[in-house]
Amino acid sequence: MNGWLLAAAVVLAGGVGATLWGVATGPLRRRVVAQNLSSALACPILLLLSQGYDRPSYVDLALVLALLGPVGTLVFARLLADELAGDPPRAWGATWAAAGVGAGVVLALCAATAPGRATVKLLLTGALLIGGNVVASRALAGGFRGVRRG
Amino acid sequence: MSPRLRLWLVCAAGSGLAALLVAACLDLPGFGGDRHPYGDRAVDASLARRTANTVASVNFDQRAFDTLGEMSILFAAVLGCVVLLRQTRDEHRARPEPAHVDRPVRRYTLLVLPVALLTGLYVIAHGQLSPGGGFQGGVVAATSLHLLYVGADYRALERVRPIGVYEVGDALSASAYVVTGCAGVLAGTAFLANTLLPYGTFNTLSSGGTVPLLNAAIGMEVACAVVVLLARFLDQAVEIEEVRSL
Amino acid sequence: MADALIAVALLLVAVSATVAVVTRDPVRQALVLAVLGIVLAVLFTVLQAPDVGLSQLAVGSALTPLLLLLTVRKVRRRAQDRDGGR
Amino acid sequence: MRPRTALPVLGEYLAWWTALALLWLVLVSTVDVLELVVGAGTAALAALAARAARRAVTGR
Repeated sequence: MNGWLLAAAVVLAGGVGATLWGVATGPLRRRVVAQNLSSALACPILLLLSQGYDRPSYVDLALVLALLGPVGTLVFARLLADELAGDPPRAWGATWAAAGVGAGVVLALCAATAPGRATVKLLLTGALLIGGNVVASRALAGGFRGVRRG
Repeated sequence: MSPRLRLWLVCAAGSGLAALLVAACLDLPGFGGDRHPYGDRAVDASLARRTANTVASVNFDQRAFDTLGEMSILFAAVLGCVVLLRQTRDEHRARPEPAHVDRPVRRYTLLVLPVALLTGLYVIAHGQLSPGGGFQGGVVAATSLHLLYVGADYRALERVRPIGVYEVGDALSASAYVVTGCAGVLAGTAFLANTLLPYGTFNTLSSGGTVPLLNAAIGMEVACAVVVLLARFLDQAVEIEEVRSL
Repeated sequence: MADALIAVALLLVAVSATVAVVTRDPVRQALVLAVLGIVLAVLFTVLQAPDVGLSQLAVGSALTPLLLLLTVRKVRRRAQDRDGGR
Repeated sequence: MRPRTALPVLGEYLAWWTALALLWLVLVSTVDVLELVVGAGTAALAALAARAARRAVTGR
């Protein structure tokens, strides 16, 4: 029994399952928020899996997701700016909750690994993840108001 | 063909496929078993050539010829897109309107672009050591450039993306792969045989013989191909308009 | 434990893939596809295939949505121009 | 380019290069000479992209 894998399974079933429900139903403004949250939750899952399987090189996946996940949300925010302009999605509670999960996982992993360059890599991934998702949330809530057909 | 007949045909073909799949599943080895005849041989071969990532060894050493085929598919697909999405005679270009993006989003873009580019190049360079390789890293690097469109302005992207350079880079890196393969023939072995370079020390950047070179060629090819592909899509979506000839 | 993780990931992939097929609007489909890509990447990692997972992440998280939404924009603009011209 | 504009440009480039080279050191698992050389080259390329992107966006 591996606690890291258990935590990953819980976040996967509860968190990503809920975002899957959110992206499958409801108005567009809810779906884009759910898409953002799914990448914000999958990144800590990948970190937990890397620790659970004891494979430090799997951290690269989490790093790439922390970089590209927010970019994907920015793509939606930018190209759907017209549709979202009337009633911009604001989901700061869910965003900060997902950021809290990410921060908690990163700090737990930092505590579990020996201090060194691997710790810095973990902290960097966490910073990119949280910063990216907060910026993406902000972009969804009206960061592209000045964009017209461009 | 009438809809009724079509439905019958689909049902017959579907049930035949289902029967074959069920028959195949009944004969499969157990899930997660410990007998992997192909896997054991692939790992042995990759360790003999001191390549830490067995997948990279399969892709760029044991099955390097298959990767050449995959690269040609991507190359041909991008070529087809370039031909299909060109500007035709009854279309004209409209200047895209400038976009004003919120300052935090713009700052995030300018900060993350170099980091993502460096990560993409890191994934390419460490393809033989850690998960990843030319394809993955190339896509990450190409995506990082398009952050400029997403997080800033289409014209900003156009300023840093001279499309001709990427088209030439695409062709050059595709031929670099073939040339590396031909070098094996010239050295007296076989096409794409990994016998040219010393295998190096296990788990270092120079290990694996020609695997890192082929990885770099594929990485550059994929990055250039994705940039060219997205340039055509952006052209069509942002700039090219039909002339209203009514 | 590992089997439970595989089962959860497989279930999520099956559900999100079905939803992606059932959704008719291309924009909403692109959103479901983005989530499907992320779940697939987790499934590949759980099955110890991080190389494939990394490919899925690189392609599915930003590139596919961008291509799909650019195509949708082009088609819609074309329809608008037609209506405006008439 | 006049010397008065060349200095800030060089400073910006060097700042980016240093930050990205340090980032490379964080990413890699083992450090040897070849790794450092490749990292320096890659950081130089990414720093070039960073500077080009900032110029393209702000227009200066």
